[in-house]
Amino acid sequence: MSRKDLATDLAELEQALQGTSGRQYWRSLDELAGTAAFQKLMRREFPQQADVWPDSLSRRHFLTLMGASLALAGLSGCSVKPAPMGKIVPYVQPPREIVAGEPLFFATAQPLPGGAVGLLVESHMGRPTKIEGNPDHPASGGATSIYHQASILTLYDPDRSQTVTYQGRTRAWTEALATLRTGLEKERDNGGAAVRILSEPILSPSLARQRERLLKSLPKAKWHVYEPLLQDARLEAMRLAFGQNLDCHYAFNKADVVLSLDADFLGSEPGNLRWIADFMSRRRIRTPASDSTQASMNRLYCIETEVTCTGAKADHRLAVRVQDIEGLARAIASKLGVSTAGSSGSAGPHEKWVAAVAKDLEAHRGRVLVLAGNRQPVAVHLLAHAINQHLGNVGQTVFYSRPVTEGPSPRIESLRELADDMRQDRVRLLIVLDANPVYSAPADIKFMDALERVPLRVHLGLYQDETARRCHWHLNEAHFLETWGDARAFDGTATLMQPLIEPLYRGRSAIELVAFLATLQETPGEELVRSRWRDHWNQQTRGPKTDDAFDAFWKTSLHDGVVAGTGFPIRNVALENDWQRHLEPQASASGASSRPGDESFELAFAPDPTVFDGSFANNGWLQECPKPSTTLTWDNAALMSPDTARQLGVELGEYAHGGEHGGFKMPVVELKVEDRSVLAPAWIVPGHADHSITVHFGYGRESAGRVGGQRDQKVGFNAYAMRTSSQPWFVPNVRVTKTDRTHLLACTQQHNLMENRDLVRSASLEKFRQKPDFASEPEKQKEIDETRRAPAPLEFYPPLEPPASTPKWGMVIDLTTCVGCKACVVACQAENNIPVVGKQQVAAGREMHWIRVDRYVGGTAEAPAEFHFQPVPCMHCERAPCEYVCPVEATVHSAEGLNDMVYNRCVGTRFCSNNCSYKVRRFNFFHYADFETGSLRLQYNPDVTVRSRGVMEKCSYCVQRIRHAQIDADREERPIADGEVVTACQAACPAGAIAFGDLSNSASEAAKWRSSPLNYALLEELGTRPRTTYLAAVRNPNPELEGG
Amino acid sequence: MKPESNTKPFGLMAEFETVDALFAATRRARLAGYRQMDAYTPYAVEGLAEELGERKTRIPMVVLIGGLVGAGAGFLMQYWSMAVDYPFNAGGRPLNSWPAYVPIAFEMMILVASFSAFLSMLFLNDLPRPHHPLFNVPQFARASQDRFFLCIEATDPLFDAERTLDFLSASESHIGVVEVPIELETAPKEAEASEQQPVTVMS
Amino acid sequence: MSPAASIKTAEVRQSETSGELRYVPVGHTFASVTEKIAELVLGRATRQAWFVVLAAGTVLLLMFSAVIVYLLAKGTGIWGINVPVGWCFAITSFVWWIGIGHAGTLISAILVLLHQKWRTSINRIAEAMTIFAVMCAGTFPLLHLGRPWFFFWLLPYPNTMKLWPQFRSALVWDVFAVSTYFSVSLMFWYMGMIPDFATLRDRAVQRRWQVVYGMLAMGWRNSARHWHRYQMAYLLLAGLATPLVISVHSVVSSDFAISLEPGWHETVFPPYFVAGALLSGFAMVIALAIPMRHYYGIEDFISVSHLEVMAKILLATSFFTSYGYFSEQFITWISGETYDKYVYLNILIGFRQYAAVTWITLCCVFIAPQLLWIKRFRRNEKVLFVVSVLVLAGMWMERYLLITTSLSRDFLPSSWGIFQPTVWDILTYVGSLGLFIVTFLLFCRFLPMISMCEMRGLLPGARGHEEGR
Amino acid sequence: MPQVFPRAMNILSRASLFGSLLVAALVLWICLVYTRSPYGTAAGVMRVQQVPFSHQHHVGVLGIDCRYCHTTVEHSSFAGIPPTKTCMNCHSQIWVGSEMLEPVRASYQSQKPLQWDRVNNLPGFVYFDHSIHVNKGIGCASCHGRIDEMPFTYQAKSLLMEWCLDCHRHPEREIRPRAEVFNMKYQQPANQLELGRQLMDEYHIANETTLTSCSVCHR
Repeated sequence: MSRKDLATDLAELEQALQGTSGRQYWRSLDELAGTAAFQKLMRREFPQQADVWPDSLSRRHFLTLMGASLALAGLSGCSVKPAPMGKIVPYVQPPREIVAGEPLFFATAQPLPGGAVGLLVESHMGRPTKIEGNPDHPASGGATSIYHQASILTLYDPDRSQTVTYQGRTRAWTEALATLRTGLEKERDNGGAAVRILSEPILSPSLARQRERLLKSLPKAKWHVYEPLLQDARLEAMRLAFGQNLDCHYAFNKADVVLSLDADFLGSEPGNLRWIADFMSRRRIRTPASDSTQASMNRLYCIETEVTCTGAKADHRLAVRVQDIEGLARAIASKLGVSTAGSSGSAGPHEKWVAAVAKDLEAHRGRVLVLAGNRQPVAVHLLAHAINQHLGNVGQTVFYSRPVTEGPSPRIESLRELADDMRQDRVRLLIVLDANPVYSAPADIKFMDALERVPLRVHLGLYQDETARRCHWHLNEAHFLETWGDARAFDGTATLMQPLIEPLYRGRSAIELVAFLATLQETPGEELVRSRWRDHWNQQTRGPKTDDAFDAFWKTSLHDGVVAGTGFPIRNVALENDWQRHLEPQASASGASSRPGDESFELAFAPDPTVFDGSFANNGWLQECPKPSTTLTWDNAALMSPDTARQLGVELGEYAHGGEHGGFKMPVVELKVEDRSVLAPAWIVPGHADHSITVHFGYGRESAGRVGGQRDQKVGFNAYAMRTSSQPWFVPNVRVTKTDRTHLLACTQQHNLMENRDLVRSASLEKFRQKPDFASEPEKQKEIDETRRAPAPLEFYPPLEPPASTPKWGMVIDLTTCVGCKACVVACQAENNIPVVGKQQVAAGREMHWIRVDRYVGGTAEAPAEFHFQPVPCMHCERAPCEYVCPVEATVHSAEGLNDMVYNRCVGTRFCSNNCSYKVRRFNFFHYADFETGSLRLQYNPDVTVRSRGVMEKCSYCVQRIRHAQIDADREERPIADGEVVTACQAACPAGAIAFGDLSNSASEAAKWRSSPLNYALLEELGTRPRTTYLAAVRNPNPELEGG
Repeated sequence: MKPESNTKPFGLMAEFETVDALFAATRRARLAGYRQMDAYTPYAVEGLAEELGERKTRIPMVVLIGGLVGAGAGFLMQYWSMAVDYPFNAGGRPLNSWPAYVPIAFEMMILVASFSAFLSMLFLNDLPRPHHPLFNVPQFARASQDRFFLCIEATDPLFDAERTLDFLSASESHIGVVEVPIELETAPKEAEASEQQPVTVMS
Repeated sequence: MSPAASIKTAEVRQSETSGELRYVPVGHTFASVTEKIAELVLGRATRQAWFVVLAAGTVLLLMFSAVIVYLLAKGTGIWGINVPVGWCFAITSFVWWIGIGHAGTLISAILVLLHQKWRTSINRIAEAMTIFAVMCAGTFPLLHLGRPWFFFWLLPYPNTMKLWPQFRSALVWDVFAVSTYFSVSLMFWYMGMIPDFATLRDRAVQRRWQVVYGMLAMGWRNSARHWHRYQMAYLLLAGLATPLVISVHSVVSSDFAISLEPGWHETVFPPYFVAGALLSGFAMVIALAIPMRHYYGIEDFISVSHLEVMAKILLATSFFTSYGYFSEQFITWISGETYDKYVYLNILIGFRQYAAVTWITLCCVFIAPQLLWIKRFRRNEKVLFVVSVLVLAGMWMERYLLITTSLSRDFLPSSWGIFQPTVWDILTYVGSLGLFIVTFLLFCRFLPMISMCEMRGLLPGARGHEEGR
Repeated sequence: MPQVFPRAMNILSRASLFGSLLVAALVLWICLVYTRSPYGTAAGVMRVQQVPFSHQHHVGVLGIDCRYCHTTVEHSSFAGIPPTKTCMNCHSQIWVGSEMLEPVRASYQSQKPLQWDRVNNLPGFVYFDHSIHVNKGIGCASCHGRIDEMPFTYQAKSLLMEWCLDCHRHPEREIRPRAEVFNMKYQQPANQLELGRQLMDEYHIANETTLTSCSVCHR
């Protein structure tokens, strides 16, 4: 696309958009959706490939200052002076709250499986650009996961469905609603017996209420709920154990010993933020060297199959097949004296381990926590409940409350029932809300065939996904940042969701649609939500029920992002007396023959660590975010242990351009179960359980979009195709054969070992108590040696002292608490306009992330003893090797000790990157930044230059945030307060593992951490004097198992 | 017969076959008191210049000065721009990281010195001078190939058309003596014709 | 005389003659020397072979320009470079070309100071080679920039940003070193040719050649007084060029030596780079001289004895260079530096491609020259040619290794990666050969490839008077 | 025949030898001058806007304060361009008929904003913040010139980096009391440097090293 016609496009677009103001403008964007220029802009290839000339550092112009208008300033960046003279277009009527050039924050929440998480959304001139966690929200506490960070990109995703379609042809909402009306009116007389609604679990009270209204108006209609990550076992166990459907809550901050039975509660799953925070609150070691003996930590035992973040952080990790975990659970239970009717399980080779764990659990009665993972059969869940009750944890560390989801609980039966009804033509009208069963339903349900038989099928969703394509009508849904709504957090706390922006494509929310189905007339979302909460308020409030009073309540709720007092009360429940009855081995959903020493291969399923169940498949940030334990990007794979790989004859294939920092052509294995089979590239994961092969859901999409895969160019393979409702999470006895095909897998770090370099320094709690400064010891020793050799300090140059009276910015990262969830990586990408480069470029070793999470394996790759995560941003060295080799002063030190990178001065010699000992610098080998895709440009952070081709870039400590805080402080003539500057990575981190601040202020958090005995600098011996330092990792292993 | 030249000639020039003959003639002319003269040889002949009374050249001094100026300027340029004009903290190095400035100072020294060597050579030799009376003499073409010439210039106080002619003609084993006209009065074409037979005087 | 005859006589006489005389073309007079060399330029209808090679070179050159256009259009991403390996073929070729240039300056400058008569036959060729090699070298640092159109930011000029180059960076040193090196070599080369231009001017028949060479000769008239100053200036230039040539490759080596990278941060680099440079340079001279002497029938000027003495230097420099490798390894192993040790281990038995290249390099640079211990081989053109080509290839690979191995295996295993060339990497390098071939052929055709005036000075009888005294 | 050139060539050849050097120098010099000239910087170039708005009239004659229209200048990076409404505050009463103001009324009725050509513009990688400058005693006139004397607004200064640096290196030369910031007619006192230094302490203005750090303006 040459520069010229791009320019004309934009001009055209500009024309069409003139005369719009404030949020209104977005609506006109929607009307525009038809025009050729806009189509062209939206259809641009993506992720961007190298483009010829545009050296457009100045695209930001369009973003700032232009306010409401789309006045696109000239395309040439730092090429010619004078800077291109664009148009400047003021408002006609100034909007109340917006101050041009200053960002605003709005509270809202993102509903995701596991409960909504409260967010604060940064908005520039009516454009949401960045998402932060809401500190006041129980599920967030200020933190966010990769999914929340990335949702902003989904909002602007050019692949989002932009119009209503009927059999693929564009239609208007009015037509769609008319069809629905007639359809429903026909059904009304027989109570809607032939009407079916399929939705995901309902987190929204307002939606729940609309559902009730609908079912009132159509009493015979059925509402089905389905979620791909089936929890039948958990729910069934609840029913059997307590005779009712409950949610289980864990107080990790109160637990001294945690036993996880295949539960990845520290993983990057959306609901985990609070758990991570609570768990890590017990692992922070801030005691000074003097009273290091007082230091205490909780202890984590983990039995799992694949290497998850939880397993990586565990003090003791046992890697066994999913099907074998039940046996171990039974063994532990029986050791604890919990009756394990049926088989008492057998620890097999892990006798000692089991005994030690049981002893430890016993020892900490009441301060113990046992949880079972989704994938585990009913029996394991039952045992977990039982042990918790037996050890008196209930009420201490474990609590029960009514389930957060309203309406029917998501059971696979519900979906099967729907499928059967459809097959027997009992369904004449099906409305799918936001779900995508055609892609994700278990194979044995054959949902697609059944679906074809329904005469009128309507789908509401963000994308023209697999299900949408097989429905007559597709209604484009509004993104959660575009609509009014509400959602409950895991503990029931409700949050009001407010639109940050007019719907880009005039989408509607599920609430609005269901309300229409119920009443056959349109009601704006805001009204629906307000009325729901008005009633709630009417019940709650003691005072006068005036509108003003409600408005006040409404405003505070909106502002705080939580509706006060909506958390669920704790329920005191006890196990049913006959619960053991259900422990019969066959009762377990698996039907796994967990005989010890059984060598057959097992196929285990898991949600993908980055694209989750597939609903995020079209998100470039998530696709390119390296998966925590494998660092794979843009693909899922058949994960297996080195041992298993050897058995299958799998080994690393020919390397791609980047070598281990790029990718390999891996052999493809065929996985066969009964008549189902799938081809999957193999990937070797040190620490994975032997004889088990893990595959992740979420890939192999047929119509996700240009990023997530389309029929002609799929990304990864579809693991759902191997899944049945009877064996939803693991399949024993799968046939695995290596084919002679190969597939390129792009990874960012294949080298697992530290090669005897103390990069990640770690020790047991015991050792810390004896020798608190074990981490900084090597340097101390070195210094002693050197001074012995040469009394004078080994300096050639006299040091250059920075000017006083300026802050000394620095960062400290706590390796004990970092769980490697990658939230920092995506947050940084969102904050700093970091481009997505695509699989091929990642394979060439050119990914652009400013902060990466290194992953090391202690011991050997065959038998890993420990796993380490080490986030590595720019070190901002005081003796930066990159600076003195730059020939043009494109990277120099600022007075506050920032390692400034001046993009517009950079000529791209790459010497700085070569000489960077930490290899944190990233180079724009091509024109990566996407200036062409109109909608994506709206997401760019106006305070950060968008880098063009041929310049180096790297972590800037979020200098734009520093400056903003500094200017505010200067205006008020006061020093910057500690915590006033929060970097993007720090803000996102759920574990609170990052501290940033002024080191010259000894009161600042960062300074405090830095003075900890655990503090050490990476590669300190090089004399680079990093401003970013680490707190060594401390683990709390059970002495009985040490060396065992 | 004698050459009739209306204008004073540039000088008289004798042609030799061997370098020895040239040496001999030069020494003789010098003893005879001639100073304004020059020898022309197809390659650098050691000692000849001394015979002609050349003393040491000033080139080495010029080069030395050039070198010092170059080095000094080079270093000052770096010091000024790094430490004075826009001081930056680059990698914590001091503003005057003199060791890092040595290479460029050195290169600048070489550069300026070399140019001064070359240019001073041209200047002192009063080159470029594509046009010169000597080139009016056809045989002179061989000065750049295989013949040796000695030219006594008219500017020499002792110079006298006849006596000098005789003097040169007397030098042993010379091939001939020609008068070097300052200007060709005729266009090259005819001139070629007229000057086919050099004026030689038998002794 | 016919080439065949001349070479025979040359061979015969050389075996008899001894001392410096053996490098003097036999049976030549001032006239014959002048005629033979001048006629290569003025007379002598160019033969077909010249055109064929020129055509080939031109094709490469055109390809080179095509590659450059594509490079500018797309970005350096078309090469195989990445993070961690940010430099590879471009910088490798740069170092290699610069190195080749060095032999020229060495022969013309250092050997002058050492009064080595034999240089006279080859110094012009060597100097020309220097100029063109440096030209080739110069293109790469420009091309490897991410934004080449801002290259002038590396030069100190009063710009509107009030910014100057960052003089602590070895890259800026490079800019000064290479440009100085180029201009000084050019001047040296041109100055050496002035008297020969005069000869050509005086021998040329057609007016246009008279004018061209006349302008170039600047009116040189072989005055003894001029010669006197000329000699002095020439000597001084030689004296300046000698430290220059050593400084240039030392500066180039500091692109790596001043860095922190294991395997780059080495004090041995400067001398060892210079040695390597001379090695590759001499290899190139030999590789050029052997075909030329036959093609132009100048076996009597560039005699086998000339080749032999160059062969000896080749052998010697090969030892210097290899000593560099061994001392590197040795120092590393006794230093016990974790990172260095790993890099060098990696070089020897390393990851995928590297070890292989290392051993091939050693064979080319160290083993192959060992043949030259034997006189028979030193005097055997075919052997010499093969050896020098091997050395050239070897030196290229050596630079390649040196640059990639360190980068791909530095401090943090997490960011270890490797380099794999793309087709564009290769085309860019091969294209630069085209530039060299074309320029060099034009030189052979239009400029005197052997210094006539100096050659005359060597002839018996040239210093007759001294015997006379 | 060795004599190839006429005598004139002697002069010519020397002239060309040294002339070439001169020409090169000249070319460089011209480039440097050009980039600093209005051709390069667009300084002093008047712009004809769709509405011939005269700062001279509004500020100079009527004495309207800058902040009446540029409302956000004191607390935002962006000074703010007045919305049509601001114009209409007055022009719904006065000059209601003038067709100079036709576009304004049109905009107000049709809700289509006015479009102004940018006058002062910085390249995209420069982050200028009005609020901090105004709050630290840099007068509008220091950068925008005597707006109150501009019938047609133009860019008063070169806006080149060297120009920015001049002030960032020596703020004392430009700083004035906060009260005078919006005063167009303010004259620097004789003891400006003294006063400047004094104000720098008073307003806690950072030292030169800090003010000339790259990331102060480039991010």
